[in-house]
Amino acid sequence: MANGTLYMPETEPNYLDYRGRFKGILGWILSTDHKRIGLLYLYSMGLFLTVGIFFGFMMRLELIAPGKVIIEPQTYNSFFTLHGIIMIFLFIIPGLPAVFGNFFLPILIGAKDVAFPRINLLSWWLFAIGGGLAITSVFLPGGPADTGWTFYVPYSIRSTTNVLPAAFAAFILGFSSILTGINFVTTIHRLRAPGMDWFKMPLFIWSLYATAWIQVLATPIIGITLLLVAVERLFGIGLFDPALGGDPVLFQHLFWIYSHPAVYIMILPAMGVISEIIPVFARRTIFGYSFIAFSSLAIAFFGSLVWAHHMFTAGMSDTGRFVFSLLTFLVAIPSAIKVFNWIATLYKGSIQLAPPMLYALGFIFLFSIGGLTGLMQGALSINIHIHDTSFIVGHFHYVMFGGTGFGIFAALHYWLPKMYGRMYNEKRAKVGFWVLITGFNLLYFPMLVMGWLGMPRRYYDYLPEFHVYHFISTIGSWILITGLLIMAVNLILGVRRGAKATDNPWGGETLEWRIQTPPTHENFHEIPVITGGPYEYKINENGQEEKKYEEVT
Amino acid sequence: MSSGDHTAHVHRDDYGSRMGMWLFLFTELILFGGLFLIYAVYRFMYPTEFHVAAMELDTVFGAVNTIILLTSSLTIAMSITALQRNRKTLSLVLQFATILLAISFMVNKYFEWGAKFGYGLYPGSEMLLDKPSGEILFFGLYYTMTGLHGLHVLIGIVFIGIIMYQVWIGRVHSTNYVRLESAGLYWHLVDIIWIFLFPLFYLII
Amino acid sequence: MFSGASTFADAVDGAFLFILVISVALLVLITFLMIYFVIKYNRKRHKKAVNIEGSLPLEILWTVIPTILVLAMFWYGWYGYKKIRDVPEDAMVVQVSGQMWQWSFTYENGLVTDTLYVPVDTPVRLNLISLDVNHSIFIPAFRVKEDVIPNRTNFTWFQATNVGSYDIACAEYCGLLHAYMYTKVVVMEEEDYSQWFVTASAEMDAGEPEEIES
Amino acid sequence: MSNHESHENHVTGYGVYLLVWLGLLMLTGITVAVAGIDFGRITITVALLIAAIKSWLVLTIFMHLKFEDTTFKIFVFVAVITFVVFIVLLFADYLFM
Repeated sequence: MANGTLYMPETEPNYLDYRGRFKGILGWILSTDHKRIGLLYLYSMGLFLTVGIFFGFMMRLELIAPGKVIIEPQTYNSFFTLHGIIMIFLFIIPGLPAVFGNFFLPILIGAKDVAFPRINLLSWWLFAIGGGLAITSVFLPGGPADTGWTFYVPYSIRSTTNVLPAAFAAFILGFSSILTGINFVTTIHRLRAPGMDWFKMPLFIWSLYATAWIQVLATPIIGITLLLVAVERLFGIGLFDPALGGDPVLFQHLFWIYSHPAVYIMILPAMGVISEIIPVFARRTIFGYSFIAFSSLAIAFFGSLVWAHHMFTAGMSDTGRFVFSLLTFLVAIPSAIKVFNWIATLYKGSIQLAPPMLYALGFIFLFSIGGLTGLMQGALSINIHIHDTSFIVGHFHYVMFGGTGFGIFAALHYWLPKMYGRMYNEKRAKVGFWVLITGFNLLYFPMLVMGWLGMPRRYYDYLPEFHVYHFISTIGSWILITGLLIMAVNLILGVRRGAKATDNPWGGETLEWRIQTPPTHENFHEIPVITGGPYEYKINENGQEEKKYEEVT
Repeated sequence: MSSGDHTAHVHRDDYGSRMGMWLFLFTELILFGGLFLIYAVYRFMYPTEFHVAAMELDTVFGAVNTIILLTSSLTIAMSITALQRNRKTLSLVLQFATILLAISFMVNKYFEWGAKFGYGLYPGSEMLLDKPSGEILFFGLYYTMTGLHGLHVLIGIVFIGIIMYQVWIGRVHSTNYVRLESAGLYWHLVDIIWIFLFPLFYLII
Repeated sequence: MFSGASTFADAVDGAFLFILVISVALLVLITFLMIYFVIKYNRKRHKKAVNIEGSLPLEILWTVIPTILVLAMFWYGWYGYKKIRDVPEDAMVVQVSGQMWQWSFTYENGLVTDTLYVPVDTPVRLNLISLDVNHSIFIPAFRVKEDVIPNRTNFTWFQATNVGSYDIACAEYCGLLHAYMYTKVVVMEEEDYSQWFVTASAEMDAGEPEEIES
Repeated sequence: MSNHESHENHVTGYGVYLLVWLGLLMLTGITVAVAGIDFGRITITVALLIAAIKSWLVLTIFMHLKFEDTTFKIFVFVAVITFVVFIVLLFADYLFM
């Protein structure tokens, strides 16, 4: 990478203080600065996440004992629907690309902004409108949607709840995601700094690139599918409705053609973040750069071909099940390659167990459990038994929350000092991590066990034999939320009152650590010329520690 | 480039703009692709019903509309050449012709749909619900796909209209015409979709 | 691992155990290496990192071994699955209808019940139809599950190996009382079943209101 | 960044467009004429083949793909292949019901 710092100290205000055409709040919601848009996403997502956690918490509380505890079945059904819609469409899918991708993609490739800054702002507006619509639908007459986030027909055609606003919300959010994808692909093709060829890009960029392609090529399918459900409800046009000759399984095909690749939209950027963090805290170059880069593309590619493993009990032909099971197992290989390369990167490093690293290692552990339980579902005979049980719920929370969620937390701890110029309390961050991961396993591991024992998912009530698992799981949810609170409070306190962060608190080698903290409006005073790879650690050869922050005077 | 607070970012990247437009077209392609997938499956499930239902559609309407759209593709493509050769008036005339053709496409469509509605063949109508499942699905797809396509034609009219205005006031000109190119790309995509819709609905045997 | 009560429970449990053992081994290996490296190469002890850019033999190794493992898993899964799909010709046929939120079972002579009665050690084919939305018949003890979808006739089958009473659940979300769509399958000795069947059919012929044959 | 600006100066003549247009009209004529004849199962294939040729003309000439550089061609290829793969895999289920 380029040497030295890449800005003129003290000549330009940072992006937080920068005064553009608009003042105050308008300076944010009308700003086309990729960094401000990244923060807009961060705040709006934080809000949605809180709502999503609330629904999850209430569901767990209801399930602490058999029979009714606090809510009615109809409310429970709405809660898991909203929990799914909010967490998937409003938190995990946009999570890393929209927040950290927006903020750091241009910086990491040495650009001043994304290719289409105004379309970028439009993406956020669509996101906000879609999210607002999803939340509003809760309060409209008819009650919140109760179809599950999958909107399976024919139930979604028959349900009298607010399916329409929820489906429209998902449609709008899909559009937001598509525009982000278009922006990222173009940016990566067009705005790389001189000298930054494809194999000098940080691995986070590779993962964003693969993700952006899925966003562009798969998202329209869910858009049209949900639109068709809306059209069917509105005009009684026969498309999926079995009463008019339609095939409900075809809906499931179309739904999963997008929604399975969407899982990779969620996990790939998290893998990219981990690939950034591990070399920095091991102070050595990443092991097998090109294998990690290409495995991202391989996951994106194979990931688009395996959708029907969500439908192994739906009555597909045996040939269909054979093909999709085989392809499903092939996706495991590039994922395994990534995990092994990360572990190998630790070998003979000089490892510092700072909070971002802790979260990254937590990611590897939890994601491995998620991935390995995925293998069990790939096997057809086992899938038949555990399909639609809480085993699946446990599995995807290990992947999506333990994987992507922890990836987002790792990214927060890694990049927040750069974004706000302030440092959080490291000790408290570590305490938060341990509470979080303990609660996490208590919450989701029992689900794997009772799923195997035959506990179906989306159940308001259950047989007494499952009580003990549900009880442990609910206790786990309380510990998990405590951990989340510790983390959130620590980060917010850090941002507001923490010690001032230096330009390069972790001793990273990628471009974001070579510019001012927080970055200036233009990121770079002059576009840097790139000469080396992203993880060439030379500064550590005298063994000296980077200075992390200056004392506040 | 942006709303004023990005003065130093001003850079023009026509190549990048075209790339963005192409990527957008892929999403449109896949959007219709989803409908084509549904069509393929139902046609496979109900071949005879699809055949019978297709008889109800008037090939002449379809063929005329095909010719209209192909011609409008020609005019918009030529308008780019005209602008590149700095013949602004000719370019504007050709763009206007494109819009007129697009409108006549919609008028034609209006009469076609109107006739169907007139004798009671529309979604949810008794006449349609009396038919076998395959035919209900055929007409469901027919109205959805041509309807969505029609919506794209309308968007195209607005899009080209805006570009016409920009050519008129000189914001788009012989050395900066990427927006006209984008409008053209969009319009050609609308044409390509129709190229497939036409045989699939009007000509199947 | 809970005991299965059908002929293909063994194949399912075997595949599960096979993948479970490999998974646990891999997880232990990954976690152990992670912790070991973090301790051994901690910055306090190991100030100077060694830059290793990669190793082709290692990459090949950890591409090939997982490939072989997953292919073995795939085959094992497919092997068990074949058993679940190959219905014996002579299987007794019961039509299962799902509707919000109850099951009903129609026997070949038109007898309708809301609990499934079957003889032990006899193959039973279930033809699945739905009267409204998607359901899924799930018998955990038999390792059986198949969606019940309107406008489709899915099927599944089983052969119970133990006498007893087992839960049938609905596994595909179907609305308000989805969690209460439970019933039982009662597996009886051959003689007991015949006796039950004769009695129940006689009662039906005597004219129980909901069991009229068309 | 490498120089991709070659396209910028490319101007397609009116004549080329007119020729392509005539070609498209002819193909439309053929497809309508042929529609009356029953080739059995390949009827639909013929219709789609003609549609594909027409789209190819529009893509390469009207949409200038011919004069864009390789990146764009790869993009279009990827998009089309993605759609084809969706169809093929979908029919891996339906074809064997």
